[in-house]
Amino acid sequence: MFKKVLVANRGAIAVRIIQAIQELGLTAVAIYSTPDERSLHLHWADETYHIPGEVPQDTYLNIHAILDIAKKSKVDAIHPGYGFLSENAEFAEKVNKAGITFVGPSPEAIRSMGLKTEARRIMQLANVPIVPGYQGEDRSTKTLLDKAEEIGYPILVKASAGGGGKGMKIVQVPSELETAVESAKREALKAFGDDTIYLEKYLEEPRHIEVQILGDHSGNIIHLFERECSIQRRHQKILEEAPSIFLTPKIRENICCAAVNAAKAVNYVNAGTVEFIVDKFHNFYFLEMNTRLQVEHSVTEMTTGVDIVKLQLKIAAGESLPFSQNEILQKGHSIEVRIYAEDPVNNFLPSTGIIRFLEPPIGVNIRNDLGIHAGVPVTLFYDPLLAKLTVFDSTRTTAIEKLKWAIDRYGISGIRTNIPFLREIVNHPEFIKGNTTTNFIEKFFSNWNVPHQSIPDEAFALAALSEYINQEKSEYHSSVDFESDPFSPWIGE
Amino acid sequence: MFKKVLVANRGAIAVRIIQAIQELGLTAVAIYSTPDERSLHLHWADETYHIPGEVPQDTYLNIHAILDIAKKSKVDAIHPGYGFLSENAEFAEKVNKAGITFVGPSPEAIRSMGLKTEARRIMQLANVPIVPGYQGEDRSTKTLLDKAEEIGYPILVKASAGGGGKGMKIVQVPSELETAVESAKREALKAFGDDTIYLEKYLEEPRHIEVQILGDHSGNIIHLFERECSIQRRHQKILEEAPSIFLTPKIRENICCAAVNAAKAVNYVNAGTVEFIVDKFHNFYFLEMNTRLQVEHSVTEMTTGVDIVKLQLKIAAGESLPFSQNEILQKGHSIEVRIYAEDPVNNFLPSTGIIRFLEPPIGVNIRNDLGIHAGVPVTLFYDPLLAKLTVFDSTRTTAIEKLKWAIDRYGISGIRTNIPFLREIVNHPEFIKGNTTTNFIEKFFSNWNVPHQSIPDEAFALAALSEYINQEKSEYHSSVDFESDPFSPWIGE
Amino acid sequence: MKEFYYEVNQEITKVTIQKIGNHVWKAIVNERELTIHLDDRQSTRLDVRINGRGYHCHIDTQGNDRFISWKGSTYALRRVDSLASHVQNLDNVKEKDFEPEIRSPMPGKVVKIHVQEGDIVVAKQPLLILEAMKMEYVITAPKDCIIQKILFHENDQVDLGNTLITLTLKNE
Amino acid sequence: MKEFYYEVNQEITKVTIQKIGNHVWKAIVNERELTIHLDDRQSTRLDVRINGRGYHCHIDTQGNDRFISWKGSTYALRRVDSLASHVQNLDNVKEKDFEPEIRSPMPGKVVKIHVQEGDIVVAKQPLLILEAMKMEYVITAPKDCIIQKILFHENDQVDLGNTLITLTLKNE
Repeated sequence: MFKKVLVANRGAIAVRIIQAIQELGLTAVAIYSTPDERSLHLHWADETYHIPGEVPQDTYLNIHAILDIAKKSKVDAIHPGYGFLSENAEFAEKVNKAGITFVGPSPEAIRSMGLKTEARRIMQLANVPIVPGYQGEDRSTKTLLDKAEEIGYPILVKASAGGGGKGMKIVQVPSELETAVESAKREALKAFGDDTIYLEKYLEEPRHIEVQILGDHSGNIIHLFERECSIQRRHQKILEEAPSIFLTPKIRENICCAAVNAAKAVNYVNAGTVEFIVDKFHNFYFLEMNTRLQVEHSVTEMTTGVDIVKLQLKIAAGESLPFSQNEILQKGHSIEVRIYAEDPVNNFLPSTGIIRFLEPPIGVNIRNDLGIHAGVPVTLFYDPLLAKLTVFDSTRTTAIEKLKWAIDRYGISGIRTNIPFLREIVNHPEFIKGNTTTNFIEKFFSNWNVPHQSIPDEAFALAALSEYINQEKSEYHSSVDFESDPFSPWIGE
Repeated sequence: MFKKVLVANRGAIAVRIIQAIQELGLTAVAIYSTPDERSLHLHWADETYHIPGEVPQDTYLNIHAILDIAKKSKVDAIHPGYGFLSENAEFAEKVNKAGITFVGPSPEAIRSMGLKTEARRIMQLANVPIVPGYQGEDRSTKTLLDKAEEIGYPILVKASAGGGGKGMKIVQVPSELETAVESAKREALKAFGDDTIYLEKYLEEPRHIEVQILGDHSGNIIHLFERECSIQRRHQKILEEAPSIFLTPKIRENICCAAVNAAKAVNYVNAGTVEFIVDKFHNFYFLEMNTRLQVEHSVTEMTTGVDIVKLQLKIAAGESLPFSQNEILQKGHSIEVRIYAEDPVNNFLPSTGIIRFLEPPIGVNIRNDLGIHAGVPVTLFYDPLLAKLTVFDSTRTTAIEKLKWAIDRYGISGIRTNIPFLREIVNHPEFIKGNTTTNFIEKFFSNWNVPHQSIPDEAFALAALSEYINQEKSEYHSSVDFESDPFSPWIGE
Repeated sequence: MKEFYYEVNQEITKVTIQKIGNHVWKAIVNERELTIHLDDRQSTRLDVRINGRGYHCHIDTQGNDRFISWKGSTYALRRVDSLASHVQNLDNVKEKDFEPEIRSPMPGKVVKIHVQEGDIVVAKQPLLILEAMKMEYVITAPKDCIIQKILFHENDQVDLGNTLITLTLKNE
Repeated sequence: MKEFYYEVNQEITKVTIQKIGNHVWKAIVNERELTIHLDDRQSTRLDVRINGRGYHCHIDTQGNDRFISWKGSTYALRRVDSLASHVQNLDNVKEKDFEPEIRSPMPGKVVKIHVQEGDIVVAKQPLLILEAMKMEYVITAPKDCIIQKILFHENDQVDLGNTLITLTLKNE
């Protein structure tokens, strides 16, 4: 096993990986950008290194700086988390060349799956069904317009290196195509350092269902069943669950089997996810393979009892999978919601500020993955994902009961979050029925506004009490220039 | 289903039951004694009622007052939790007579199992093996001395109504018997309102293994497998786990089957636990049946995925068990430790005070059951159990890794706790090997002292920073009589 | 005896509060009387008993915004000076249905400007693109209008509320 | 420049601390230099950067006890006036190997007194029983001695440190 592992990430996923490293008795090394000086992952890491700079290109995407730190701190391995460099084949290659283990698949697997066009070719060879599209290298406006016409509108413009909804645009009519392509390229360049895009048929009323894969260096590849991640807002996943209530046992077997075949086609090692689009007739199409850990891995962990991140480290260290496919059972139901720094009152625009207090719900079968802490600033430089809330119960119905309870008890202040929106989703009758297609939000929340909240008398009384005390305090101390320095440590209360 | 349920308890278990009630969409009613005015269970309940008084006899054991509140608040059911009135047949009877559902077994089952002597008689009839002992009504010193001689020393003096180690004393030699009996009676009277005691053979090097039972009103009785609770200090459980690594699959089947038979012998309904003593030859003896929820139910919940408390409510409302025995699987490994307000530096004497801050470890497969919150006073009136920390992982080894991580990250101040002791237990090589007999603590920790903690330089620097700021502050405000009132709300910081 | 006013969803609630003892207050809200014992105050956290029952609350003050966390939910109130002043404010807002300037709805970076000063644009036409947290947001024209001034350049950082573009209605 | 002393396990650690800027201090502990930026202080919580790296800590002060929560663990230090004064205290303690009084090791209730004033008792003999949190604790004689005074009755409440019984050594 390794002795020391560097986490090339930030936020909730860095915290989660640091825990896994430390549980295994290893030393966890964190990196941080300048705006992240006070971030939670530093608090928990065993060693920390600063990469001066703000934007991702200078910091968490800075391959050179990260490799320097990895060498200086003498780590055995680097875990990239998700986002940032997690699907960057060049990075994986350079890590390996430096004699350090990259916790993930081979650079070749990342490269072939990371280029969606290449991935589709491989899947076609492996007889995994794919969605019609155009991945040609001629990306002139004219060609793209022609190809879009062939595939048929609506069309999805997607970033080849993409993921997480970045660099993804729907085009309903030809006149929108050029602007969409331009915007997708810009977003892709920012997010992934690569502005290659491709076109794909946009399936209406589809579900997004993905299969978690684990492969070891001895050639064993197993799946940990599926997750359904259909509920997305602007291609950003909001709520994920396992199992999908849409799949029959037979279709589940088929889709999981297709996923294992897809992984075998690239001799896949470590954790990965094969994403499918499933239409209402249960036809499923390969969408893409994410050659990394995913945000929503927690719902798989809760329904299978497998700690995926600890296994990633063990696999990377050369250990074989400790169980065979038939020892993996999918049990109960788990749902995750993502807490974003987005203000639903203000059209989901990003919200920034310092977290003033944070009291996530604590209870039976409630899991919190936190990237924040009271006192931590939320800046505009990185992804707005602050935390994840995951629940487990024996059935979907009781898991929803628990999720409602938990969302209603999520105490956070200092920034605005999408919690009021999440509350509405889990209370929506169509969600409860399981009618969760990828256009769920467009369909049921297109003209949504934050509902008027009924405020208990106690909240008003507490606000007034607080004013009363503050007025009394300032009268009492009127002779002293008590609050002239807003950062004075003794007026922090 | 009910509409409104009263929780006749306090602390972490009241908080846990309130969550279950609220998840089911029902209204949770809490009661509280005078010292509990600021307790956490009030914070979460939907309605709260005060029972003036401090000691349990006047408050949480006050049947009359609790029934009055139940009628006044028009509840449909009362959940007694554990301890207090949970095994009081008279209470269950009076609740039922008032037309309210008692969330638990019938008063008859409580009575027959609650009287350990009667329980032993029933088990003998059902061919469940029992430990040799004396349960006669002649409890004169002479008779007890004679019977003890017959059974053979060491002897255990136990309270008939007991549980949780209260009213339980070991006697090594005849001369200690009388004092032990007297003390056991006093403790039993205080804790359970009944000073009946009995004698039992004290088995050396035994393990405490218990089986969780669930029965419904349709006569279905199933088990949720075993828990091992051998690690006890002064008969107070400290650490519990599921499964027991000591049992072979065959013995596991036998002991679970014996437990179901025991429950069937009294037509058991709702959640209960059949406790066994297992000797080193895998012989098991019936010890007692706890006709209530147990503190350590969380390890069973984590390994079976069943929410026992929600099921208790559903069963009490007349629903049938939603699954059959063969649908219940025991998966992975779970360990719970109990956080007590006991000072290990000061011979484990109770520690009281106000919780100044509390940051329990948050992480993957880590469960916190909390009865406390920053700002809550811990008094001497009730049980010193503050909170439980439960972890889950796929194997015992990895669960221990996680537990170590979590114990090392349990932030609490304001009172002293047994956390340093728990840390030593989970790091002890004999615990890691699984050599967990009930005399584990006596054997390996008899002359234990809190080890010298190595203090990081940062902790000293932070302490000094705090002194510096406080001195500067008091110099700055020397003209104002700023801190004359220790409860002044604006010097709270 | 003090009075405070809070606005939520354009409705005003008045709270009357009076100190009636050492760390005890009486508040009247919606004709309901609440006796509040303040047991402890630590930073944003208030430990109180309201009508005898304990709560651990948080109060976060940001300008006139009050975020009250009570029993797990966080409620957002806005303190206003009085019933009258606020209603007037609301009236002002209601009278205007066209704002002659577009303000930035968030802090972020201007990544693209689609228009030039003097351009005539139609309602919903994209004017510029802001970026924050790796996502792009398109700012569109509220009505058919004429672009007067563009106050930022591409790649400029803007703050919440900065005026980005001034406009006049096309038919004015 | 200020100096503070802390005792842990009877060892004294000296900390030198100096304010070197606005919300910045330099501390020297065990010859190691730590630069501390104070970003925020809320009640017991201190948000600091130590040598550039952020931590969310808690500091709880109870008399001379300091409970420092740093990276999840809580450390107990005891502030002492100086190196000299403390060592002297320790010496005083060491000289005494018999305390002529038994103090209550915890707050609780006296449930049973086994002895009377004037009784001669042997080492480890039970003298009285205290109860707290529903558990009983037996107070025993430290050596062979004579009971001088019993300061409480059965059912009395006692606080931590209250003298319960005074004693003299039997052979004195």
